[in-house]
Amino acid sequence: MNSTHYPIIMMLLFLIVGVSNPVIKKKFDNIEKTIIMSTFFIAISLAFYTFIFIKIEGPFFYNFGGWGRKFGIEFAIDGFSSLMSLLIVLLSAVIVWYSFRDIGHEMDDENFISYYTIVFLLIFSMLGITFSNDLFNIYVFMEILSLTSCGIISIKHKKVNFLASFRYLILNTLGSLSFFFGIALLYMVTGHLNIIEMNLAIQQVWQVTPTNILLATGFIFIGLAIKSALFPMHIWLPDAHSSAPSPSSALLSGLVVKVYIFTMAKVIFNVLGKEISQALDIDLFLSIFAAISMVMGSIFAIAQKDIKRMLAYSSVAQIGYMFLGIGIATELGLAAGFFHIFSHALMKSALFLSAGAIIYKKDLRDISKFDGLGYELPISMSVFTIAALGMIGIPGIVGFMSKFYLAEAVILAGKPYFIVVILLSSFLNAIYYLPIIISAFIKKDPDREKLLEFDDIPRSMYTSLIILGFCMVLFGMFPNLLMNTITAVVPTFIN
Amino acid sequence: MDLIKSLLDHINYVGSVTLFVIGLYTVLTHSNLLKKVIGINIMETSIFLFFVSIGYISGGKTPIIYPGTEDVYYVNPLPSTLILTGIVVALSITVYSLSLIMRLYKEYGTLDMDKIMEIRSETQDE
Amino acid sequence: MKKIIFGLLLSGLLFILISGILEMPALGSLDNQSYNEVTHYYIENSIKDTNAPNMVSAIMTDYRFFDTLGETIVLFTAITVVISVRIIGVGKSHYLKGD
Amino acid sequence: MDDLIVKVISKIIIPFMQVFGIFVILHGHLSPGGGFAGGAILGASLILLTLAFGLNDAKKKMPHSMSKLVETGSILLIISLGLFSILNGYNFLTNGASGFNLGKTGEIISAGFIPIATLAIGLKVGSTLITLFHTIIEED
Repeated sequence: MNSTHYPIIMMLLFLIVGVSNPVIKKKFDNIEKTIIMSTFFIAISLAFYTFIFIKIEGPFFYNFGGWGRKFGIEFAIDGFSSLMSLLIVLLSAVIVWYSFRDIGHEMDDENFISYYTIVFLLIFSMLGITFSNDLFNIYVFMEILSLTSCGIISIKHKKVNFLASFRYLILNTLGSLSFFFGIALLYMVTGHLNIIEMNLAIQQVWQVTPTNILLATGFIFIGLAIKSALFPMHIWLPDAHSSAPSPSSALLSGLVVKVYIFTMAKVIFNVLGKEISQALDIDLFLSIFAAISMVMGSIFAIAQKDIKRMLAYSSVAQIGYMFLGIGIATELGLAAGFFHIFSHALMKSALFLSAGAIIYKKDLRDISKFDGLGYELPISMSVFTIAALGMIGIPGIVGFMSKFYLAEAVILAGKPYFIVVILLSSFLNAIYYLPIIISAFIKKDPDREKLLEFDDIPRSMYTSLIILGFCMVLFGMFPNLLMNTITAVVPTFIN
Repeated sequence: MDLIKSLLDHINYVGSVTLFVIGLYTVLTHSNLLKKVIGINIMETSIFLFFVSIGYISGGKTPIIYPGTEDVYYVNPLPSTLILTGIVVALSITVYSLSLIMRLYKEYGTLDMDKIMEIRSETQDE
Repeated sequence: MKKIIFGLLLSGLLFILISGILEMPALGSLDNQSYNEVTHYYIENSIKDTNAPNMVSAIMTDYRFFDTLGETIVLFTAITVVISVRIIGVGKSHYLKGD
Repeated sequence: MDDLIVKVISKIIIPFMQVFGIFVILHGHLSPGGGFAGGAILGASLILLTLAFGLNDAKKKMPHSMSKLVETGSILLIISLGLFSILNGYNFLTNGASGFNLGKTGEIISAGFIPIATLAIGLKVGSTLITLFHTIIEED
């Protein structure tokens, strides 16, 4: 077997295990856990092998059925998509390892098997969107992704979950339909669905039917903006991310939104090309909306009392950073945006998982009651603190580096006024994160004795929290581990 | 006169775009959950109509090759194929949203989104 | 009030869309940009490549089979999700009371 | 609903509907139709059965465990077609080149894996439709 098949085998692995799970297993037991974790182990090794293989041999294209890119479907497996797939597989492995104990607290026992089936299909579709080089194929995967991401919310049988899931589904479908209509308009004038062929065709028809390209771009962008919760279209996000079970929130906030942002970058730079997107002023619009998003998301977050709602609004703000990176559209700006995809995935999943640990142990969602919690749950609260400090931008943690790169990119691109927005957003972040840390570690609680005791949470939960905390500090101290790969990939997007 | 001729030349596209906007209007303005789903379905159908119209060639035959037929035009088979996929996706979305609506009706006792939001905000204040 | 605002906004959208649509190639003409070499390839070579006279079938289950696989997975997902919402644990949501 | 005319008529036409569905599925690569159309016809016949004889009788004919098997099995069948191509040294889901018999144009057993794939899709769509219908009308 040729090693170019490995990404496909990795995807199929998730598909086969996910699909055959409900048939072969009736009960959720240790065998099931072993199956799930060994699937992840094989997938991680395949993803890692692909990543190394591409570093040595260079990117390649994979044609399904061997028909070539004009007639069949093609996967583009390049440096960034392999890095992204590695992130998806690794992070979801950590989250799933965490979820083994946590889901018992969140949902009915009979739904456990369905939960992991849905999670596996979710990972499958994210990998598909990441690799795919064909717009219609991306649409099909997007539909799987929207069904599964609503499914992991509504699997918890509470009133709020059904409502959040329904609103998410309706808006998600509006987004998909808008994206689909954009594809239809593009197909009408180009006659291709493959991204590379479409780019060549657009450069020819761009002068003939500019209105069509403009309309199509508008539809595709509104669709993707709804799905990735850019500011005015973010209304589904707080409900969906806060009501979901904690592992689902981590998956949704850490990975699903990022996949749509990556698709947005693909559309801007690979389908349209840099010149046409600048002629249509896309970068300007994106950076303006991103700036509004960064400020407004933080302002909304300050007003929240529920910890998971606060984290969800904070996601809205952080999504603005990534779009700002894409909107600047220089090499460094794009690299900073991509770097923030990774750092935010680490930080936000750590935040949601530690919030989940607090809810698991103390059944506590109200921020004002966190006094002295750091002495009772030291591991979860320290991971929470590391991630929160990273969000604020304290040096040494991964979040600082992405803000630093972004600020550098903004200055080099000659748009220094965005620095003000970045600083303002960091300041607002500090306003809502610092009180939690202070009350958890410094404030005295009369009911509690100040004895430092070890977290009384299951082992799978704190090991995954420790792994995430370690990664945040590691990439904060040595950002070049990631940044070197990203800067090597970015020129293929821009040119 | 030119405008009318041009409209007639693009009649399918105009129709599908109009349907798209009608569907969007239904989704945005009606607070009844079922009507929202109906609006989504109208939008989906409009896109299917649009896609199939792209592939249409006047005088073209169905893209099935029978032996002995030569020198005929076939319509573009690719959009029809894509729409087959799209129909199934639309079905899945509709079924899932209907099942969610059934649960929502059981939990809240109403199908009206505004009333549901009222009930929710009352329970949140407590 | 809401209806009027949305109605005005969406009729603006409709106007823009129709005026954009009218610039595009007419319905059913042979010089459509989408009737390009890809379509000609499918029409001329699908018999040779796959031996299936029905071109739609040939594209659906051969040239673009991966889409079809993806969409059977959509169906599977729909079933799993609907069952998880509708059937499992419906009668006994005892510990999930409240909001 | 307990109506004699509906029951008798559906008893007569359901076999014809199912035969027609299978015909459409098997001739998917030769004539109009294919996996989706045929599967929808099969599913419609079972929905008619449910409407005429009630949910309990229909569930005996098509129990949930069986439809689950069909749904999983058809996806696994499609994947195994693709893995066969990979084992023969070609890309995933390669048809003629990787050793599937293309046969003669116009025969039922021709065109490589297209009839198998159509059959899998048809069964999948039919069983999905009936499962979804049963799930939706179930009383809770």
